[in-house]
Amino acid sequence: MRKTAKFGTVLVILVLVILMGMISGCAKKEVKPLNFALSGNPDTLDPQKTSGTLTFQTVKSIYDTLAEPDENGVIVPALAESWDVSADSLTWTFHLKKGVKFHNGDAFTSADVKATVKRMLAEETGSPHNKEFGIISSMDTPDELTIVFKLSSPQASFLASMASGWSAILPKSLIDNGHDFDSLPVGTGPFTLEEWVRDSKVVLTKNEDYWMKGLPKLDKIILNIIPESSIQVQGLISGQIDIVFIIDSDDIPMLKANSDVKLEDNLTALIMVMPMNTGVAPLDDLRVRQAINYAIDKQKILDIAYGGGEPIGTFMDRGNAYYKDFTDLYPYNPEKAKQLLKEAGVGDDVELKLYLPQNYALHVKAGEMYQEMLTQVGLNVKIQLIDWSTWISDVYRASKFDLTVIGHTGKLDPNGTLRGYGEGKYVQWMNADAASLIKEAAITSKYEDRKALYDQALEIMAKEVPFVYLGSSYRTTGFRTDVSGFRITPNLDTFDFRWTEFK
Amino acid sequence: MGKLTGPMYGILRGNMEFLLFLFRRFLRLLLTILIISTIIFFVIRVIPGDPALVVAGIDASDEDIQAIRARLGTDVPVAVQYGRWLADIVRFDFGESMISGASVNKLIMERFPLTLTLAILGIVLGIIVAIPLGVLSAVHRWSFWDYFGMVYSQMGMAIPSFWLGMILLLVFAVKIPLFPLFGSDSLKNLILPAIALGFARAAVILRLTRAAMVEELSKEYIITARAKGLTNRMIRYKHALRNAMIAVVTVTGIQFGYMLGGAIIVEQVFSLPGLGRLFLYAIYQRDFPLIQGGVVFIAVIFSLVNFAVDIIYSLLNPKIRIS
Amino acid sequence: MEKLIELKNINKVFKSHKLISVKKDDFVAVDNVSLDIKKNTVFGLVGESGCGKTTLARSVMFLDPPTSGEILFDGKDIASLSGKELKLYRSRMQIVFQDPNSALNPKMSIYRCMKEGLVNRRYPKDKIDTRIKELLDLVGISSSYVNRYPHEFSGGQKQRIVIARALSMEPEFLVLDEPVSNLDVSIQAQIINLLLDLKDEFSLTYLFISHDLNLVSYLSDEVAVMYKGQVVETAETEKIMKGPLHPYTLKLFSSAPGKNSVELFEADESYREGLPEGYTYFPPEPDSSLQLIDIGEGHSIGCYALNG
Amino acid sequence: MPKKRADKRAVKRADSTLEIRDLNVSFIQGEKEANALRGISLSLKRSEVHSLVGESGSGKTVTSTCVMGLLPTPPARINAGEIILGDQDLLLLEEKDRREIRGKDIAMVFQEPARYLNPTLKVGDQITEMLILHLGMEKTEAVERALEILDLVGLKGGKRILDSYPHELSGGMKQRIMIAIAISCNPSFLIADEPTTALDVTLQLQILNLMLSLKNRLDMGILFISHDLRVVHDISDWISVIYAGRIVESASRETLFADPKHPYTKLLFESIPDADKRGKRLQTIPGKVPDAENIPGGCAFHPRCPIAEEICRTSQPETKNLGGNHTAACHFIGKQWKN
Repeated sequence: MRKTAKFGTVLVILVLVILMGMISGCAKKEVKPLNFALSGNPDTLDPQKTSGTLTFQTVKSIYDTLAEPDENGVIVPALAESWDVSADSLTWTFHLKKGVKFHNGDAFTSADVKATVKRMLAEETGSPHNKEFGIISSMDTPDELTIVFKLSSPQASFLASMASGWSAILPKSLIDNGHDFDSLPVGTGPFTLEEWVRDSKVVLTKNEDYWMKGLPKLDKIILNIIPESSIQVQGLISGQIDIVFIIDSDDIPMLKANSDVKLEDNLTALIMVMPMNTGVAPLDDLRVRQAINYAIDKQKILDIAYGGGEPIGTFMDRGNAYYKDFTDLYPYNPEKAKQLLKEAGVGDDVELKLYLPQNYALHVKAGEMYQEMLTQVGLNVKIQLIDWSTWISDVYRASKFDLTVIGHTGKLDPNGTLRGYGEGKYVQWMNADAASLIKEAAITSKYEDRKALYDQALEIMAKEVPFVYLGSSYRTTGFRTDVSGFRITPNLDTFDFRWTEFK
Repeated sequence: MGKLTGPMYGILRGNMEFLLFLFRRFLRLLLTILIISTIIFFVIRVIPGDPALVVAGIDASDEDIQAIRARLGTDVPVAVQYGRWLADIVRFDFGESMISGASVNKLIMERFPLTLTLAILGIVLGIIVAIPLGVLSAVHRWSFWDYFGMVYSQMGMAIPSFWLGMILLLVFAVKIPLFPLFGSDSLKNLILPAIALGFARAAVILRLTRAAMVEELSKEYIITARAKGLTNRMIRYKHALRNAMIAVVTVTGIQFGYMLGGAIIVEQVFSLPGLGRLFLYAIYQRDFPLIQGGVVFIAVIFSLVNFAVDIIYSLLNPKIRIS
Repeated sequence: MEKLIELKNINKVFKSHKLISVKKDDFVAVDNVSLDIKKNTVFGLVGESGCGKTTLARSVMFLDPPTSGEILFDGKDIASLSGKELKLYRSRMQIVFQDPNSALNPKMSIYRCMKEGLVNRRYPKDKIDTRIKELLDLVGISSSYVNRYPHEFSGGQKQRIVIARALSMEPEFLVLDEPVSNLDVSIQAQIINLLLDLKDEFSLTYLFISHDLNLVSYLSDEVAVMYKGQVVETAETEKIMKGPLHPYTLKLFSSAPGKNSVELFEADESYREGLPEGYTYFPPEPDSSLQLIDIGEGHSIGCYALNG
Repeated sequence: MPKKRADKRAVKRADSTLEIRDLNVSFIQGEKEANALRGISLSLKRSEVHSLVGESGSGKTVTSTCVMGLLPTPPARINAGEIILGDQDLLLLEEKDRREIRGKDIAMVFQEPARYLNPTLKVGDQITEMLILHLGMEKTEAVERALEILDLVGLKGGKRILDSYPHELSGGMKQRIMIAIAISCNPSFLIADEPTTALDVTLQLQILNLMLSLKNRLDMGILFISHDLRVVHDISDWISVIYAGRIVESASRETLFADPKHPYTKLLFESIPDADKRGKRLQTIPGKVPDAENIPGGCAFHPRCPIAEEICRTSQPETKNLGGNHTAACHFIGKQWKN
């Protein structure tokens, strides 16, 4: 027995020695980088080849666009100093900034813009956005710093398109070489890519020659890809992470108590809704949809499931310049709901299937609350969890659902948000008036005129309620207290690190 | 042939025979891959979800989607897709990821070293803990070590590696910051995941080692060994353990295979860029070529592990010759 | 006497199953065996383990049909029978193995185990209980034990139960494959006496397989000696006991215990005892084929013709 | 073999008998106590084969394992008795000293060599490990010696055999290896527990002849354990018949076969089938060997005995010497009965 014990002890010591050996001898100090927690791996770093938010969040620091939305969502000059639109809205002339350099040393000129847009339009690039640029009928470069786009039809959202992440400008020389932009992005942005370890981290270093003087302030950013949100939060607490983008509402009280961490709430550009399939009975009955709207305590779901937010009352994100308030239309009123259901003759004998995208825990949580509230007024709602790609293909594309819960991202241009509604887009809601208003607004360039058209369209949508309009949620970002100047680009959900610094 | 006897006899007797054996194994491997990949090919196309929709994002128009389908090659009948794919894989070309456009081979080979290292570390940790503990449990039944082993194996089976991983991180990366919370730069990043991964496997190996040792110790040749006046140490370690290892090796090999599966969860918790997460997201995104390539790759790895187990098995067990 | 079983040129080859193989190592377990078993007699089959005795028995029972050759049961070729007829024929033949433990399901009481066979052959339901009692009585197991399980019985008792179960099918022919080798001497005698009694009472015919020469010579009317899948000598028991001829038979007989250290008989090439002119016991060519030559009065020996 | 070591062994060679005296062993299982051995006495001289014959469950194997010191205690309990080798009572020795004797002075051969040999060790290692352990030989020296021993047990092929694994050898060869292992340290006594039961008759004869010749060459005493009276007839000098944990009759082979005195012995002889008894019914012994838990009172054989009377039920017969050390334990020695 004594021998056995000795054997065991030797074993334990051996394991410890091995572990200690591994721990020591790998600690090096250098410039303090900013550690950011990114929830997933960008599929690619080529902004033209994807629609994935993670890509745009990453390449925002590497590339620039001709124009960009400022903190308030107003589109302001970036690589273009200014632009002119012809009276018929068909000719757009951009005047480019002088002295801008790509990371590879190339000077930025109108040729780069042209090559970039060409690449976007080329079939073999396989850009999911190339149809958006299909209205460009010609491009002219009268000089190095001027580019003229001619459109085949008026398009109010053209500027917004040019300000979107996928319109990042790539250097012509590399485009011509067939450079691998997937993994080695080269742009004019504030940071250059140092390293991308897929599924692990993206390391960015300061672009000393950036065209905005004195920016960026940070020397280095590490976007750490950490899929588990609890690990992100633990990283923030332990100081291994400086910024955590979205924080699960469950973690908020714990973080509030921590003096090393500060939290910031911003309204997101999200339109949180419960879409109703107006193409199937009994949801084709307006009274039923109204009843469902009355049955939902919207603020409660926003607060509990989404960690707070503001109600919207129509299909437009709260912070948008085109937003109009209709929140008084369907206040929480379960009695009214019951009454309307009675009128419509809908009881609990009708089973409504509520499809929830299972990888979005917040929507699932919200879905459970919706179910609970609808049950209160006598509806029979069954929850079914589905995965994301099934959600897209079955619910969104094929309209095979009764109810679902989702958050639509508000777009830089309202046309992106509203296009297709009234014409049967996935909730199968048909309304000729709304459809024609939306179409007209799409080709109206003047803000006041557009706003008037959208106000009417949004009002119809608010009254006809193909959705339960819940609200725009808050996003809580967590920072170490020594971090400041971090910005999130509205409507694009991308990160702007240019002003970020350690105090 | 003279002096050649024993386990490697079959290999050394004639290269021809060994080559033939390898060839047979290879054919079997190909057949396995064909069957598995065919099944997976059709299964992933039957389950709902369309990679073109994932690529396009929810705002794309129907035209966009058609264009993307054409580019991805999912616009033609499944049978045609299958034929194309078969034609590709005979050249060991698994195509390109539908989502990121990168070559499937490259994506897999990028991630494999990490997962392999993790699995090896896990199994090594498992073996270091399980085999000595299993032997001690068997030799000193109902002793402290035996109860310790029993408690351990119960825990190992019951504790999910996800939970264990979280706890390890909270304790050894947050409370006592010995290890990093995330990242994949050094071997240090792999220690906690390897423990999380090896813990449950060790429990299985431990139980088996104990059972195998108990069984071997009750066999008749142990009586012979005792009748020869051998010491207990010789009886246990020279005679019984050697035989017990035969079963242990087999199971350890299978456990090693499971490690690759267990890696998915552990890689998620520890933010490691391994195969598990690659395949997990491939499935989320319906990235057909990547899923197919991944399944074939795992099948190959499993076969190689099995092959290695067979070789070790035949080295340990002279009754099984390679033939 | 009438023949019950006729075996004609029975061969049983076990094929090696390999996808790709360099060599074919098929194993010939039974090599061209012909035997006649007469009604109500005991036919003894002796030989060392691995000589093909059991394989031959399984072939005769059609448990593992022979690779080639004919088996006539009561003059009928078994191979020609349809599935239904074969089932019927098979119930007329029963087999008792060496190890009763593997023959009895440990989870079934003796009653259920006996009943199974009777139900299978549609024995009148109301008479099953009585029949089981009768059968157990017959083999000397108290019928008060019917609800016990196999492990509650000794080896000898289990073997009796196996025999009772075989008898429940009312067979005419029993293959006894070393039925007493695992039993103690005193029990062995009881079972042998029982088997002889049953044979007389029900006019049974036995194929008795054993490596115990003393037992076979006590029990059998005729004996065949098998060696490496072939029958090398066959005759009436008395004849073969008094004058064994084949060198292998002699070797076997000389090594039987109880003779006080007899040296093992080893024949050399010159040994030709009992052979007709032009024959030899040793294959003149590696692939010469063995012939069974009748040297009179049903005594046959296996030998090779010298010239082709 | 080096001379020095031979000398050392010669000193030890004083022990000429292995004597078991009144050995009483029982197995405890919970409340139950099974009397496996109820006073076994026998003595084994060097260069003599002493056979212990009995049916299964009679206590043969318990006796041999007890002599080897391999009986697990518990569940076994040695209640009384001595096992004397030279001037030592083996039962009083420490386990460490016991181990010294095992294999070196008393060796054992088992029934099924296929199971009693380690399947994953080369037979060479299985032979030499003992030489290295007990005789302190170097590996090369031990291999030399192992080759000599192989020759002794009639295995041609030398090194090739040593490099084989058990499964590569035939049954007969395996049993020769078992014997080679047993005799490797020149033991004074060899216990052979049914060494030929698993073998075919021709091999059985070879192994028996081998054991006899080794006995003579190595001056060993063999305790031969068997249930087969015919095998015992061929090999023994002396035979003891064991029934229900007691020796009921013990005599030289000639005497026992010519003039068995105990009814059990007689019945055993008569129950053996052979050609001479053709056409006659075999003599049977009714009932079965009692299990050690339920041994009948008085003479344990009385329920099956054709001549039993009242006294057999109540009193256990003493072992009587019938002259020439022929002993038997029966109240009615030599009494005849009609079948």
